[in-house]
Amino acid sequence: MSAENLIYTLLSLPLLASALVLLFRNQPNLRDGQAVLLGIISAGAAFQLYLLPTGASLTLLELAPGLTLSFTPEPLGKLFALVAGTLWPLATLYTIGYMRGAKEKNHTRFLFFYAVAIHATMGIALSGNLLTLFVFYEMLTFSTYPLVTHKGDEAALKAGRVYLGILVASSIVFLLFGVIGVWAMAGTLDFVSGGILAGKIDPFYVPALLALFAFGIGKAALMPLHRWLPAAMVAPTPVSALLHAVAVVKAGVFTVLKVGVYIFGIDFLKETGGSEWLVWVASFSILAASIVAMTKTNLKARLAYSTVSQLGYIVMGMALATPFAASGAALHIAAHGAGKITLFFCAGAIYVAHKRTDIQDMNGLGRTMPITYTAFALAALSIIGVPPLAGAWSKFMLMGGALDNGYLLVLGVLMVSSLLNLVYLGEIVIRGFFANPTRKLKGVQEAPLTMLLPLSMTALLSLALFFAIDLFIIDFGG
Amino acid sequence: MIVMTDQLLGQWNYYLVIILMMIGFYGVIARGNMVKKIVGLNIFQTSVFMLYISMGKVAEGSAPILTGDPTTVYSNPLPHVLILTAIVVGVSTTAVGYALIIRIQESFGTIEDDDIIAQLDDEEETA
Amino acid sequence: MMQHLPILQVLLPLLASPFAALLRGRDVAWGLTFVTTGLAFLISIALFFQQRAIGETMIYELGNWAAPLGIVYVIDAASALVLPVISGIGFIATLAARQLVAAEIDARDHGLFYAAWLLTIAGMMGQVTTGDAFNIFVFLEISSLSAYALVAMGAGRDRRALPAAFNYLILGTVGATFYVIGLGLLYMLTGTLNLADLAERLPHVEETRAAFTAMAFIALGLFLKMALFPLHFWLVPAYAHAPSAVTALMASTATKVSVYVLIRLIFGVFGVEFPGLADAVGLLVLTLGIAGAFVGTLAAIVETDLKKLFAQSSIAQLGYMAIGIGAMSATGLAAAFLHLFNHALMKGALFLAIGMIAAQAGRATMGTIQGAGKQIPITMTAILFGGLALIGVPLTAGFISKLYLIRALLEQNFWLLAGLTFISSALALAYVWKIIEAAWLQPRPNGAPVLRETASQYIPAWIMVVATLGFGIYATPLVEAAFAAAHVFIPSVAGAN
Amino acid sequence: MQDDVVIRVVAKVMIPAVMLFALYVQFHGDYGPGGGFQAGVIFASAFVLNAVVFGLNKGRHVWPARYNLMGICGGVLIYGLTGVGGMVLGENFLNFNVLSSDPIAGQHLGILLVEFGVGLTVAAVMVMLFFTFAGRTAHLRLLSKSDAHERKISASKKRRK
Repeated sequence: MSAENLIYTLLSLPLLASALVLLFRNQPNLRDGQAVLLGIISAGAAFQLYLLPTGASLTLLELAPGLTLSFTPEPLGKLFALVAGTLWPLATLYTIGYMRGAKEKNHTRFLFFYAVAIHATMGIALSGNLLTLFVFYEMLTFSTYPLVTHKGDEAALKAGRVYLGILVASSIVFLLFGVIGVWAMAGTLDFVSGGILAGKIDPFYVPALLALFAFGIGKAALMPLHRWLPAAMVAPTPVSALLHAVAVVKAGVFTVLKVGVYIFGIDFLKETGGSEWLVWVASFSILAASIVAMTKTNLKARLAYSTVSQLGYIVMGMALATPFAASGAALHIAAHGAGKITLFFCAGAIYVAHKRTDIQDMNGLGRTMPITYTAFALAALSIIGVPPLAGAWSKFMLMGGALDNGYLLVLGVLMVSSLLNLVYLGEIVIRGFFANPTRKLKGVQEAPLTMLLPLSMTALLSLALFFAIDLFIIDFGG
Repeated sequence: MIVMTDQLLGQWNYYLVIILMMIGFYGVIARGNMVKKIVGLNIFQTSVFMLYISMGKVAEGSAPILTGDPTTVYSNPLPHVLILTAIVVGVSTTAVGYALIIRIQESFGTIEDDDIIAQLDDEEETA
Repeated sequence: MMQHLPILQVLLPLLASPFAALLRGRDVAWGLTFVTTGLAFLISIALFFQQRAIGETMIYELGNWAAPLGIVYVIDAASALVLPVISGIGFIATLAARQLVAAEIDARDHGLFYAAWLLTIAGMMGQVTTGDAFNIFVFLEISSLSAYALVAMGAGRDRRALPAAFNYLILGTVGATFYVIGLGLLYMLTGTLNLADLAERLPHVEETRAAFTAMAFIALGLFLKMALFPLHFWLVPAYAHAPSAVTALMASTATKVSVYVLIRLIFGVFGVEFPGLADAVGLLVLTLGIAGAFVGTLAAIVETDLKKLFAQSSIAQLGYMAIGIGAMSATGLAAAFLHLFNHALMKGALFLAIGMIAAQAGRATMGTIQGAGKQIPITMTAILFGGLALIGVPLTAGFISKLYLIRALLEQNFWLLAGLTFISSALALAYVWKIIEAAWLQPRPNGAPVLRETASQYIPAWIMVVATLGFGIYATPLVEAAFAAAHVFIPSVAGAN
Repeated sequence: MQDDVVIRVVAKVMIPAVMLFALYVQFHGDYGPGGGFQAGVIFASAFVLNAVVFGLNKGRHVWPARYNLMGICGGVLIYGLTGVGGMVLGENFLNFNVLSSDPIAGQHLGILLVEFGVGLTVAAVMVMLFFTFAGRTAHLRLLSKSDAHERKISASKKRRK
């Protein structure tokens, strides 16, 4: 297929899936089966697109003079599309297992918005200009809201309000401001290799404009705008997986990266030093979130703060303003995606099997649920950055980038953070395998196959990624 | 001095207009009684009518009816025509205003602003 | 016949009005109104395309009397853009009125109701079309007087409509009188009332204090009429207690026409170069606009009556239009025109949908719609989309207008103001989300009346929703038309699109 | 007032004269001062006088309520349709030149018709205003502020009970 057709396919498959979900709302197996099937097709399409050379472009329509909805897959976008496309069928399969296992209600509504969220993510990944990106960014926010509040009780509503409030407010107040600011100054919103702002803007304003984006993209969960992420933990676990690994936060950091690379331009950022402050904000975010994570005993809350911390890496990769670090950041999107989705899949599997969310109740669980816990351990190691797992590469490249630009202190930050990761993620693994159960684990067994299959596959993905790394390194040097 | 007196006295019509305008405007704003508000509104509008009418008057000019004599100086009829329209509008407004007042009296039993507000507040509380 | 379209636009509803008053049967009166507004809508669309095709101003001379002496009707890019808004909303609101009026107004008054309805529409059309400043006043009063009567007709169900209408009358008349005072001063200075002629002659006297005073009076009067903060207190009760159909019609059109007249007078007659205009009016309008945006939004957040809530939101949205005007640039004016157009669409959708609920339940409050998402999903979805458009979510019309509004501010380097505008529009999320949560996420309380919806009830609102989305997804022609309208008043500068 | 002979007799003489004068003002309007507005008001005043002197019921008898709306709407329509006449005959709205073969005569005819429409409407509006407000007196008690205050107190007392 040509690149244009692949773009159409990737954008329309999720929509088709959501339409079919509504159509087959009374035949659960058909409804769920088609979603997985379409997901697999889209993964294939995303892979094919990833291998095609860059350069295709597709303009869907013109919103207003000079403002188009257009899609231009470039390496970074293709990588993100691949991540989202691959994880979607796995997540859907897992969702089906979880929803049935945990006896949640309203499957149809859930699957519908799940697919719409994937559509929005694909739109973000392939967007050819800031406006398109913004449109799909907002669509992603609104389509995930019903997922976050899925339970519909007071706690879920409250979390939903925080979720929507922070994400929409930040995007309307700061991000849109930044977008229109860029439009007013550069006269265009297209993503161009090397950036569009060089020479169009007084270097004095670069840090301020970058701040509009860094904080406007609330989905990147840069502290102090991270509150929505732990709040959204009330949602069912597949949503957390979607939020953390596939769609929402990844879309956030992807946007940050894309703006840094294709709007500001790495060289322009380096010249003006406009992103220097962001390095330190990201460092703070990385360390502070890690420390908060250690204080949490709720498994999902701990994972949530771990995500906040890991997102800091990616933002930092952009802020370091070297091609090498940016490549590392891009790689980290994929590596962290594979790792974190595994962790959440495992958390959900534990919940379905054991109905517990607190880490202290999980002593000795590893011996009854060996597959889940092995996958968990693999993913945790990947996130910590231990070879031969994917996380090792991205962390290595970030450190290299920091050295390139002389940020020695950042090196220390990254090391301390790895250590903290080891502490708070390692604790779970150790409790699972070595601690004695505090209560009887009678009747607890592995989660159903529909859940085990995806989580072992994503765990293996982390492993595979380490060896196939050549394929996923994007060269921003040009 | 003479110039100033001339300016002051020569523009007496404007002073009259302004005084009337302020009296009327005060009535509209300060009075709680709706009939008095309408009266104020009428005075206010009348001041504008006078502004227009006095502007159309040309010194030594006669009524603008063609006499056939080319040397005759006429007053400008246009402001008068305009103000005729404005008067009609004013009368209509007054009529609508009074109609509303009657309906308000029928349903609230008062035409005082404060009393109506008090009644509505009571209603809100009981509701 | 084509050359008569400018006058037919106004004349048709004007002459249909006495017929409607004479027709006793309510369906006949409605039918006549429906046909008339439908024709008016077609005419305005024809005029729009005709004007776009010609590209220049079309002038219709009443009684073949040429401009300075006679009264002319002028169709330029600006009026051609605003006319379809009024007639379109008038048409859709009439479509909805059949049910709303039957539910809310005594059957004996239907003839008179539709007569006043048509007169309001005719008056608004007249204000937009006419090229004579005094004629604007006459049409202003025609539309206002019938609007007072329409608002008062809400008294059948809600007696608070009466004081609301009375206050509306008092303040409306004061505003109109201020306008006439300003006009009188202008006439004294220039000896003409024709807008084009005024614009030509004013530069000769622009240094005088009288000209400045005239501008102040005219602007003040129109601020009152367009409910610019802090002169907006008449608007909320008038909209909230009027019959639902009237609210839908007026919320989308009445204040917009005054915005248009303000633009026409301030930019078309005085011109941006008029000494003191940018400082006095521009700065004032900007400040009041942003203040109104905040006050209206905050008031809407705490409001529980839906009609009042959206009336408060109208104050905020008018603030945005004022900001566009206050930017004193072509982009700003275009943004004001865009928002005028788009806001009419979304408020029309919202008030039509809410009106249908109010007509059934007696009142539309947060309690009424609690859990209504399951009972009347189609109507509530219309409210959802209307609300999203108010926030300015992409792919809705509200996004487009906000885009250009901010761009206009940034072009003038009003960074702080742009930031404030963003904050106030983000606050809109709070009141919209309050409604969405109540409707979709909370259960319907026990014993609450069952709400129903039929196609004829939600179709009018949905026509507006579709338009809101349509102009959000494909806004290019609208944006071009808005810029053409803006360039009527501020000539195009190279490089601006 | 109905019992006052002087007033009754004077009114009986006056009313036809007032009406005649109104007609004069009406139809002389395009030559000298006068026209529809003034004539309409004068004409209406005859009916008002009639109602004032002989009572509302008798007044209603002479000018039934249904005439109001017909007069108002009819007048507007005469005005508007005269204007449309010019349009139908190929010129712009309100062009009276074409109403007759001679432009001057056409203008006379046009202005006569228009003024007649205005007069009719104004007369009907005036009479209607009078009857509308006068007819309400039975229900209307114009209250002083203290009076309203007393009512409020008694109302709140009732509520407390």
